[in-house]
Amino acid sequence: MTARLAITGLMKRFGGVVATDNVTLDFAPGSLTAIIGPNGAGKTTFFNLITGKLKPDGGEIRLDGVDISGQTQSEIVRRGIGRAFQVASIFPRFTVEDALTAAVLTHRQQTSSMLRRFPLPDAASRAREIMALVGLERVGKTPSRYLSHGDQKLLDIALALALEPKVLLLDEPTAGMGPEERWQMIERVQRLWSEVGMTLVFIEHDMDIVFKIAQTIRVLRYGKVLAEGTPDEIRSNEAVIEAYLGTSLEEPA
Amino acid sequence: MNPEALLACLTTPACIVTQVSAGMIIGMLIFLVASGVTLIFGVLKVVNFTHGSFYMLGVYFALTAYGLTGSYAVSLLAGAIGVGLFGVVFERFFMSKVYNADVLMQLLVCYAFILILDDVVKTVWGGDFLKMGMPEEFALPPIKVWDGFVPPFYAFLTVFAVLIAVLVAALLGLTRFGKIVRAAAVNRQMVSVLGINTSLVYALIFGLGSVLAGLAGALAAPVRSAVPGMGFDILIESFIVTVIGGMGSMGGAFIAAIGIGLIRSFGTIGFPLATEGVMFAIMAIVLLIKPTGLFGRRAA
Amino acid sequence: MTDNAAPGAPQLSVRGIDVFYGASQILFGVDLMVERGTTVALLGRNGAGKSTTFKAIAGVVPPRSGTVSMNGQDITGLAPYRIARRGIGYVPEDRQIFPEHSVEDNLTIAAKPGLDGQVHWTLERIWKVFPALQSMRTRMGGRLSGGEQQMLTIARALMGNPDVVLLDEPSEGLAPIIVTQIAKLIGELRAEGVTILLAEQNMHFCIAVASSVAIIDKGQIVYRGTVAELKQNQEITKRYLAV
Amino acid sequence: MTARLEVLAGVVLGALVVALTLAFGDKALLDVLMRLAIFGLLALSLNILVGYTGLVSFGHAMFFGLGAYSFGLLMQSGAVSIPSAALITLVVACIWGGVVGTFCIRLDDIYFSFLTLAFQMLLYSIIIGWVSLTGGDQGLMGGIPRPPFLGINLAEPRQLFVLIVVVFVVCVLAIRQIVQSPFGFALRMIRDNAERARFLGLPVQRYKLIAFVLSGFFGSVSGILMSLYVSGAYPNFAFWSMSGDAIFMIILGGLTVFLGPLVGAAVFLLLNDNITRLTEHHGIVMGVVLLAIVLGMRKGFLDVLDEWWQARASRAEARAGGDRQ
Repeated sequence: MTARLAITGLMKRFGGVVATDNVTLDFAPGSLTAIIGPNGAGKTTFFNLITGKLKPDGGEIRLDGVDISGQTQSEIVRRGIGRAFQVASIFPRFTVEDALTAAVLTHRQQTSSMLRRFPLPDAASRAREIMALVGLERVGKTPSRYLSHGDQKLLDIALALALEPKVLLLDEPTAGMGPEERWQMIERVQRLWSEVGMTLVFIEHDMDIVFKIAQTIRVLRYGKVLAEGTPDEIRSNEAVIEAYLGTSLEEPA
Repeated sequence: MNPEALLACLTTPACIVTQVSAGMIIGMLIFLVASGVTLIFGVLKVVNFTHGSFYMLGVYFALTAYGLTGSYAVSLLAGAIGVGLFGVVFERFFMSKVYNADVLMQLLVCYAFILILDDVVKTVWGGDFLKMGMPEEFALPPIKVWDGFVPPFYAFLTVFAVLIAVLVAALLGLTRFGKIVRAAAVNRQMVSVLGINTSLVYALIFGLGSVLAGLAGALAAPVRSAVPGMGFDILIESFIVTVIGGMGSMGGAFIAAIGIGLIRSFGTIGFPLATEGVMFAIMAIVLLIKPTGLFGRRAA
Repeated sequence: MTDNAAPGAPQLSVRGIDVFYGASQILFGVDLMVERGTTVALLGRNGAGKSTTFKAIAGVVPPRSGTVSMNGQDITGLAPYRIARRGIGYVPEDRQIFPEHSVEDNLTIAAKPGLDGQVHWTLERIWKVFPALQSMRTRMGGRLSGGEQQMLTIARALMGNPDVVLLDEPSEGLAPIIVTQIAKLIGELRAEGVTILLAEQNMHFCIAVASSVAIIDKGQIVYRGTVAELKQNQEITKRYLAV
Repeated sequence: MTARLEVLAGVVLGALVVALTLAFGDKALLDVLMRLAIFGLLALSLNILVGYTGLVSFGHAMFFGLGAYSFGLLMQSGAVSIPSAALITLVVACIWGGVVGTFCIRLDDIYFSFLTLAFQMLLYSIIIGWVSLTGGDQGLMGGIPRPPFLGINLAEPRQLFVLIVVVFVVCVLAIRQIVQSPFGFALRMIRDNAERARFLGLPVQRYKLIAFVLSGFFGSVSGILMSLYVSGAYPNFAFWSMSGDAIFMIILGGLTVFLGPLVGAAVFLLLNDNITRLTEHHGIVMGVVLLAIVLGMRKGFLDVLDEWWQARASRAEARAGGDRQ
């Protein structure tokens, strides 16, 4: 089986610091993968490289066999890599429905019309489908800035879905949520993944969530791939445990 | 257009001296105002659109002080300190309320003050042109340079402005206060966490920027007529200078101001109708090639 | 400040603080006590709320409810500079060196007397404790290595002669040998009588330098104890710190 | 459907105003309504940038002045009819908008404001400086000829009034259509979060430029109407204070509601006329009013109403939505 997203030898340096160090990872079509690692492991940088926000210094990023490294963000988006952000990036004064309709129109390149009326019916119905998919119908007419934090993050994901991505990258989907909200969020994400059948990659700190839903886990540390495997394999991996607990030091004299 | 006249001037030492000295005072006045704009912008990240009005206040304060005391030194102080205090009050009670609001609100607060200050000046000093005349201290024979003559006041103004520039540069570059200011410009929060009252730093910087505008006004008083609304032209010119030099860059403002001053001065001979156009053209070219200005850093 | 009087009432106490970023709640009723002269470690994985706790104490992100007090005085919600003047020195996780200031300028900007009006930390004393910094006193902050920057940030906090230093993840992203150095340094500071609240992911680092620990997970304190107790408790470390 | 209703409502309302005014109104009312239409259109056109795209232009009067001068000069040349002069003027305004806009949209926030202001002052200085063409600070002298065309004689005040109202209604409907179109919503996306819009694949810079040109286009229409109304063109049309007034109108009425700027223009003209009559301290009073709005309400009248309405609506929805599980 060929990989949907195949990353080979990816490199990124900031000044003297190597933030992404020869990362090689494959993501199979329809897989659900968690990326974990201690702070400064280079997880968000890794996403920024895939989505074209940062230009890699070396290596390849292949989506369905086509190398997309070095392309602009909008080209990469159009090719089918969507992304939701760590801090929800939304349109504060749009209602949920309008925001999604506008996103669908943008994706379909139908925003240039000045003669027709917003919302165009088929875009609006697509927007409602997406709302139903992520469970935002109940707040469809609410301006985004009045949404709860969790719903804002859902909307951010929904905006990414409007682009009909083959691969969806979620950067800490549960960041800043209370315990219950987290599980609601993660259930939605999981349902979304199973219903749409896309390739989902998420960064997450909450280990309970990671081990509960991820099929495979990739551990980054200092910009390198430290380990990859099933939850069980990762749980018993000494190197990973050490990465989290830190190396022993000599007792200071 | 009169390229022959310009060529003729450029080949006559006397004309060069006259035009350069005239250009230098234009440039130095613009620089003093622009340096205030750029200093405030560099640290506080707001553009003080009222800075031209501050310059105007400086002119009027100086006029009044001169009328009362007959001393030009006192009127310089009155312009600088009066406007400086006004600037601090303006920053504390008005501008600081809209630091976190969007640009529109900042713009409107400034616009309101432009309206108010022009009207206040008209009420207090009247709407007619007022002149200070050349202070007695400078009623001296012109200085002969090369083949031309430079009015002593022009020489004083230029030297004085350069001195101020050096002093401000030293204050910002060498003193602990200056180091704190530069640190606050980069990372206000960290400076605050170190126990420094950054609101006070902001007020002081706004005050210093205002002092520079007031000083420019007081320096201009002997060579410019005072009239309500006079601040606007210099606001635009100082903006052009800040854009060309790079927002936040004092050195850039200094060089660009001299350039603009010389263009205006020589332009009145060679292309009197197009001097403004040339200024804007230069600004447009600079923006096209380097949007952050000649010496500007990348905007955050 | 250097008197080794018996630890009595907590010098820094945090009671039940809730902290929000916009609409999202990060901390849920966090309590912490730091007694004079001790080193307390706040352990937790990333995203657990360690940095937010520190920011709340330092006044950068004021808590929505709960109190922070220092030497018995309520400092909740004060401006950061006022909190600093009450004796709190903050070493942020991302260090926040002034990149275009020299090492020495980074330090002199921060100089202020302590609560007792005395200057315990002079440049000379800093140079003695951090000889590496002295040798690069004119170098720009932005051109230091990660470990050097970490040293500089700690030194910068000391220049304000604080009663309590908040050290946010001093070992993060540093090579093991540097981490050992930093641990040694913290030991020295402790010997000098500096009270330290330390945030860490690195359990071994904490064990090496701290006397007591609190573990934070998902914005709540889930464990409290001495270092010795923590060493015994494999289950807790596995659950809240490892994978 | 709703679009047609709006057109119908606009036409009916316009016709009603015209009929009633012509039937009962005196010249003073005619004047007030014509000024309201002209300044209302100026403010509405600026709001395409300020309210919908989030670009605070402080140089919008450049289009007002450009429209008035270009149209006035063409008419004074005697070579063209009113419609062709208007057409040529609008082409000129679009070219100017395209060129100036290309520079301005490269910059964000306050830089954008300042640069638009600077370009406006360039135009102003050309008007003041090029005395032989523009009459300098005296303005276009000798009036603007208004030869009849298509049976319309604009020298007749009532016919001029009808024309101004008709053009105003057409422009308002056009602007309304633009801001309600997919394009208009793309502009709102840029206003709300340009970075995210770009990430969704929107060519943000191109859209900003188009918005800039459109705003300039309608701004110069109001300039043309102004020169017809006063039969002249004056440098203050292109002066910064005119831009300031237009922004003032927007903020008075509110920038998030479509007709806010029009309401603002009405309030502004009312304030302006009465203050001028009552006191010499026009600037002080206007400045204080502005400060009170900015520092007190922090938004316009209609914005306050709109926010209240939206908040109410979403509370109602939250109640109706009941349990969020």
